[in-house]
Amino acid sequence: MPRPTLRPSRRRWVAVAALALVATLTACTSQSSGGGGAGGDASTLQLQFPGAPISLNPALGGNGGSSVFTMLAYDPLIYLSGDGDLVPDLATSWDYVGEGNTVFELQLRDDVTFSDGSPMDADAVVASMEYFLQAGGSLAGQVGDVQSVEATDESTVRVTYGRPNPDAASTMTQYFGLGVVIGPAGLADPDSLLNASQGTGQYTYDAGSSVTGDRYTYQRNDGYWNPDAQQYDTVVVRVIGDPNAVLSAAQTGQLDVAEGDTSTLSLAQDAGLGVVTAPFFNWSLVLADRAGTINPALADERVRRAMGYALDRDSIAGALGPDTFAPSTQVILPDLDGYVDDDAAGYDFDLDEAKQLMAEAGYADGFSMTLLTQPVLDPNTAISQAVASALGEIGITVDLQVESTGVPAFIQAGTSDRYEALMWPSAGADMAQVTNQILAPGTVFNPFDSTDPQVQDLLGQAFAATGQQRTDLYEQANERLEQLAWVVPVISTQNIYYVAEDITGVTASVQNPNPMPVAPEADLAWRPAS
Amino acid sequence: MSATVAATAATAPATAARGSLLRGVLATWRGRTAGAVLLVVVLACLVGAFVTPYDPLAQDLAAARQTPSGAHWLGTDLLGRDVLSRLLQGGASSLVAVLVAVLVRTVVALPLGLAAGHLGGRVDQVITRVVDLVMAVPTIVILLSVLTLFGNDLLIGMAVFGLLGSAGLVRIVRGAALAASQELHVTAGRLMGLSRRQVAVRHVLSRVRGVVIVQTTLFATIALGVQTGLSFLGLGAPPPEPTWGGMVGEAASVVQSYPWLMVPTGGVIAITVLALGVLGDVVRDTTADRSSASGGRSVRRRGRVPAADPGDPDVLLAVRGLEVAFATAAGEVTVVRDVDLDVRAGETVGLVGESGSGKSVVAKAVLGLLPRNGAVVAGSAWWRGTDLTGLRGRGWRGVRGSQIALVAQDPLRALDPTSRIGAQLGELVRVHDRVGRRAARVRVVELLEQVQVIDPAEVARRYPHEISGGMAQRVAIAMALAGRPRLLVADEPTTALDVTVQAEVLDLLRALQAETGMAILLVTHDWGVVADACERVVVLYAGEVVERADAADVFAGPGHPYTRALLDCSPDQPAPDGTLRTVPGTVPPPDAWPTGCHFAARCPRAQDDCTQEGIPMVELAGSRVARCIHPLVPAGQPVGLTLERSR
Amino acid sequence: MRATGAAPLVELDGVSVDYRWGRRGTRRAVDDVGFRVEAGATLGLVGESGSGKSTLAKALVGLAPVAAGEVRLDGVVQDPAGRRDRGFLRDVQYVFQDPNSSLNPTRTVGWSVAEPLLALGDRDGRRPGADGVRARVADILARVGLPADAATRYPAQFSGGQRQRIAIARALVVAPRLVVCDEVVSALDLSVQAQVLNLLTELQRDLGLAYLFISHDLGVVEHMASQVLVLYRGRVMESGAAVAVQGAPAHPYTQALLAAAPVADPDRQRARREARAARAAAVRSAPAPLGESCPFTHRCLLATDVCHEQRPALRTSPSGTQVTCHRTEDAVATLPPAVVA
Amino acid sequence: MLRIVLRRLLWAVPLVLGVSLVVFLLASLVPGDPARTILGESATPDAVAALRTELGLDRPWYEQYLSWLGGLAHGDLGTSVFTGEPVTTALNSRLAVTLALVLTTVVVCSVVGVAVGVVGALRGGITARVLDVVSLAGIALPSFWVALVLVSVFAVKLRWFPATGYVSPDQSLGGWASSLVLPVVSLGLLGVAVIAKQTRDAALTVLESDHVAVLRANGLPETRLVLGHVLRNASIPVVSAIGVVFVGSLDATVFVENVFVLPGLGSRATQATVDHDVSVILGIGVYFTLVVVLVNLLVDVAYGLLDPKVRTA
Repeated sequence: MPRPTLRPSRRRWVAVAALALVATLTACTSQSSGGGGAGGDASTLQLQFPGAPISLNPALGGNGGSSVFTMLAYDPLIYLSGDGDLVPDLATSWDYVGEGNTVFELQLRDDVTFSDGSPMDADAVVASMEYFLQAGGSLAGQVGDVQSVEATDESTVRVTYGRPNPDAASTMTQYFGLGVVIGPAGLADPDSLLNASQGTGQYTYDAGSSVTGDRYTYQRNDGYWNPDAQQYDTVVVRVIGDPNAVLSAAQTGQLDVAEGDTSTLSLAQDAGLGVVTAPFFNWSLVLADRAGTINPALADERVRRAMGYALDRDSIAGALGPDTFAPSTQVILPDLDGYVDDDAAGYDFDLDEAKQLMAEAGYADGFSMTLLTQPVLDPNTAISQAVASALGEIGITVDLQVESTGVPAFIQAGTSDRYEALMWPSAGADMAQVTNQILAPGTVFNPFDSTDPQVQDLLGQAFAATGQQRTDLYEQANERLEQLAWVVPVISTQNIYYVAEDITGVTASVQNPNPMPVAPEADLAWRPAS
Repeated sequence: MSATVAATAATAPATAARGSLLRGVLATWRGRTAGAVLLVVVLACLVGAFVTPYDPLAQDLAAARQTPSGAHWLGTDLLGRDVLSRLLQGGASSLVAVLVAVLVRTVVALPLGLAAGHLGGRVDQVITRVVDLVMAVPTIVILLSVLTLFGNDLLIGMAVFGLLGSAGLVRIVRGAALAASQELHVTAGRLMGLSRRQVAVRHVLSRVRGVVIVQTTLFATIALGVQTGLSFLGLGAPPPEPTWGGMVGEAASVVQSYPWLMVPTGGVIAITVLALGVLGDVVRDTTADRSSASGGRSVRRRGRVPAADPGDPDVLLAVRGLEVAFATAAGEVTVVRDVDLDVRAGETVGLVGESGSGKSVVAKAVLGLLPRNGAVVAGSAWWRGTDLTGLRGRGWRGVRGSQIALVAQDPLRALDPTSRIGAQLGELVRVHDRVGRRAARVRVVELLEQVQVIDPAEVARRYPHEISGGMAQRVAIAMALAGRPRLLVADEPTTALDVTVQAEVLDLLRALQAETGMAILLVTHDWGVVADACERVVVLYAGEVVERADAADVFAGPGHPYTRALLDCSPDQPAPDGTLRTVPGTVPPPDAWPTGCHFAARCPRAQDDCTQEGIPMVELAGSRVARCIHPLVPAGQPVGLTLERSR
Repeated sequence: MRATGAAPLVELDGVSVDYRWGRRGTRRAVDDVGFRVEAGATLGLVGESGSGKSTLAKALVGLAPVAAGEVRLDGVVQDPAGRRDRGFLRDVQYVFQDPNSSLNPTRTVGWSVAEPLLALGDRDGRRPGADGVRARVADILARVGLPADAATRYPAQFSGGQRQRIAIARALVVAPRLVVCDEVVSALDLSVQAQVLNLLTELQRDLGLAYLFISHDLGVVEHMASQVLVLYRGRVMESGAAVAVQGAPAHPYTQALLAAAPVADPDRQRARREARAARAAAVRSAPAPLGESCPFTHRCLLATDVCHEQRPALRTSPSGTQVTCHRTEDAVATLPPAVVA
Repeated sequence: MLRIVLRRLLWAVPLVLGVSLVVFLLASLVPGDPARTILGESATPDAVAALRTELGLDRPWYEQYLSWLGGLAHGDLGTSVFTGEPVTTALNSRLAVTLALVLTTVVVCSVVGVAVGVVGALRGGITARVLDVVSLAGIALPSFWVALVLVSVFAVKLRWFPATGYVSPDQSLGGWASSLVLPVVSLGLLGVAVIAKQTRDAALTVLESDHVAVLRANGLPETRLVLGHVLRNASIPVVSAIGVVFVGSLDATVFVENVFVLPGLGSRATQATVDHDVSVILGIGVYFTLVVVLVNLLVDVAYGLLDPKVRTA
């Protein structure tokens, strides 16, 4: 008799979902917590990721933490450090040409060759970018409205956008396939990329020592352009989903750096592992039916805002993730460009205000609402249940609809115009990314394709602007979004990394919650502590 | 044609009525405990939803992750909900889901298994094929797909699980039905004009009940385990409605930081599973009719009083004051008491009695072969200075086989069905003669020749199922002869054989006795066999020796009324009116022996003094010694044998 | 009792029964056997294990398909494939050897005894009501000598002899005309056996039953039956009046059977043994395949070439029985007195 | 005997067809779309449709199934839509891991279970009761819980065995063995309980049988009696139980491989289900089915070897 006490990795789902989430990051600096230690075997770096890569072809792969599978073998044009800094990699410098953030130019390094020996030049980069744009990978829609890519000379690449793109440099980093350069041999036969890497990176993929879905092995690339930055002979990325297994492996020295989990955090700390964290998900109550097509109550802005005030975020965060969850009152996380640093801003818990708004809207007695959620990213749907319970306080009876079949099914259901409300996290390193996510029509954040001219106008201006002017516009957009209450933030959760004693250099930040082990400069890379 | 009843009657007097399974289960404390636990769990879950102190869905985030307290007896969960209330509420849906799995499995498997086992033929072939197919289906792969397909619906998942699990049950029911269909009451059903379906429902079904219940309890535990598994997949019943599986899943996700939650959630599942498991075990034991299945009871042997060795050099085996008891559900029951008998070199002693007289028990006790729940509690069996009842383990070396050997009743069951005759025989030869395989092979042929097997080499190569009953009994005798024993205990050696074969075997025993000079203790219920083979007779009735005498004296005129009555029952000697003479009444079972003479209630000569106190053995005319104070032949004084007992 | 006309109650005519052997083949378990049972009479069927006596009885009641020959009840030919109508099943009841397995242990005695009545209905084809059934069951249980509360108890609560009484009660509840008694006392102790045999005799006397009485024990059969049929390896060896078969056996097999049965008398038994030893000195070879020979040749002291080559026909022996033996005259002539004494 | 083997092997063909059809239908019916999963949340419907066409997902299911069957006839199980690997390549190395795990488990379960069962049968009394309790515990304790405890004690605290991962035997035999210890123990607990129980029951039945009494009475020493006769006669139901444990363990690898991060078929099965990677699910279905067929075949052969009646019939 079979005894299916199996437990397929929930973390694996997280990984898949994270790819879908488009969580990315821009230039900026910030704080982080660091891990470190001393001693150990310097020749092999053992890493962990909760899920298998969607593809080893950078144009088809995912982003976020899963970029590690391509990052080890491919260099991006621009490197985003753990602290969130944009660092020259294959590109030595970059900038917009002219005003309006529509033309972007990069100067390339001239001493780099691909692992098969062919030179990395502007033509190669253009070919790689053009391949990326037509390959149909999941990230192609996230790199802005690219109209053309051209080599203006041997070492200069120019990218022209149809609309202003304030984040052009970000989209050239390791998290977006556009800036990850594939060699001509790989472009000629993209399927070959699944068994052998064709990049300029510090390592090459070693298919012979790898087992799909279990362990991915990378060997030192002796032709790498900056040998000083190479720290290890071999890097192994193991796929381990179960948080307990991750902890055990990290505790017993099987992993040097691993993704942690809030459920194992305190034990990891007790075991002497270094812990690095960075805020990542901004869990949100998506009030999708803003026109009241399904649920007329949601058409009223006061009702939506009332829900924003009805949530006791401190209690929810404290109960669900005492160490790592934090209340979130704005659509963008603190310390990011666009966050309004003002006590008056954001949805603070105010039950009276909420009830008042409900009464004003004519719903003093409340109403019923169906809330779609899933148990994969929201384990045991605890967050959704807590939100549902809190809404009960202002008379809203929430019918929780759990889509257990997985994230793709959730997305399908969420975009089917059948649900007026959903629970789903957003993630983004600046206002452009966040709003791209939560305002994009046809997505779970906006299935009914709502638009608000005021927000559009503010963002349009912001995308073409720079510096403080852009920040001001972002904050105005943020305030407008708070007023609209289309998306009600609830809590933020963290990405957690466990780091062995003898590893140093692991940093993460709200700007880059998914740091990478390799870097074009030795002091940015994960390295033996000596 | 079997008297096995005689052998088993003593081991299990008053087996709990097989008719009432429930009563049988509740007769054991394990069954009662498990049943009570299950009942409490089920009732609590049924009623619990109405009496819980808290709304199982009510959150109190401020009170999250609390360990037990007066307010929350089992603590609170991640969202501050009361664990006890949730467990009670969740139990109902969890148990319903288990019920669905179990029901689907049973409803699907029972008719198919019955049809396959009872109808046989084409139907059986088709069903067996389908079952093969389903058995080979990778349950997990299917379950994963089904669960993603029907996502939230635990009931559908459980139903599919039940469906997949039904294949195994079909096989088991089929086997049980096949066995049950061999039973005569099933044939009898057909002779009542019942259709095959009616027979299956009325007769076969009730016979497979036990095995189905056992399998079902096991499956229920697995189904509960699967539910827990599903919640890890995130495929349990949709939150916030509590289920046990979902609660364990939630607990497991925080097992490191809030381990307490594992205790009540895992605990209630573990308790339910344990109760189901124990219940299944008890049902199995109850239906298996095997006293030792559950580990068995045993008789307390401390304080056993051995009897003194009479020390007569002519006597090979001297049984004195032998008392054997069996441990049963109703306590310790004495089945044989105060048995004295002697076997001298070269003679054949008949041990005669009806079912339940204890004759086989005596034979088994002599060879130390009592079942585990039986033991000698008093007296001794002296073998030339050794008290056989005191031997354990290696102590039997040099006695069993080489001094005393055994020929059992059913020759086909007395041979190991899985090994060749030559191998079984050779094994014994190697043990006794300490010779190699080659020498043993020669001796095996010799032995088979000795028991007058015509083609010994050929027979040695065969398996027991390839030879006839008569041949098998010859082989069994050869096995007993392998160690050149001085006493052969033959326990109803011809009862299972046809008369013509019986005659041959008796002749063979006689010839062997003449050749080797061994003594034979012949256990039998057949006076004809006694007349044919025995010099002396020991008659047992209801656990006691009632008469001991030379065979000639017994046939000429026994001393004990029981012996007389038994002799007169033979259809050869009807009463003048043409009817057969009978003994009125029945043998009292061991737990209902009367005071005084055990036969008094059925005895035409019984008087008041027969039931006053224990009856001693009395020496009578000729060689007769009888346990009777109103014997059929003139009495002498009480005989020495009994008085010598060092009681 | 129904008017039967000229036809005997039950008649089997040249019946053969095959059973499956291995994957495709069949073997003949009963070969060209016929007998008749008159109303109120007892026919004894004797033979060793494997002689086909039970198979023959099963062919009668339809549990075994008939390969050749006819089975008749009141002169009406029955379906060779084994279908029997309710009338037949009511008329012909069956009691099995093993009283442990012939009663459903999970049902009360009352349930088991009532079952044929409920399944087959009464003589008039109607089912009696619940009270009627209860009364009939109580009646019949009392008739076989069981206590009144027996109906509510389970078979396990009864001894072997009592269980056999229950089985007999179950057969009698539909008031049959013929009861097949298939080794009904073989599993019973001697004293219980006598009780059950007496009960059967008594019932026959009171109810006018006919018995087909099957046993391996010639002594029991002789006591019960007026007519005896001796079977060996599926064929009739000898048949005739019980007294004649036992008193003057005319077939070497019948003689061997008698000689082998031990008697409870050391002197007679010694004489029998010696007679047996003199006759049967080492006549033991593997049984020849059944064919056109006498099936007993391999064990027969008198066997000659003709016995091996020709199947003996049924004929009248010097002692007046019907035998299938080429050498019945020699057999009768050389019969030692100890065997029949 | 040979006939039985051949018939069993032939029977594998319809089995694989049946199982694959069921798996295929289920996998195709499951909501969610590999194309959607590959492309992610923000992909346009056009892009999804294009990928569906490219992957052949827009054809009717029976066409897809028939074309898969066509491949199967040539030993081609298709290609994973996610990794682009041929399914056979992806699964073969994993089959080795799963088989190593399951076979080791079954061997260990059999040896330990039979030994414990025989001791229980011979000793009776307290030993039997303890055995009962242990058996029930084996059934009642969820193996994930056992696995967690084993890891925290033997891997994390004592560091005797690795917490995760699989070492191939040609890399290091000792490492291989040590990487299997904890998974085998957590996988095998139930199996030991099942086999021990079955062995004890069967051995008790045999111990009560006449032929054992006869051999004992006629002088065969206890050890030879138990090893040569009791075990052999008890082995038929025990072999059945071992077959059942094998199949059950195969299913349970799905869990254990995930906990111990072993690159076997089980962990791949969950992944493939999550991905709706139909060809991989089908491939695993086929592999599992063939293994089960093979196990059943071995059980049948064992019956034949152990029971002369089966052999000669």
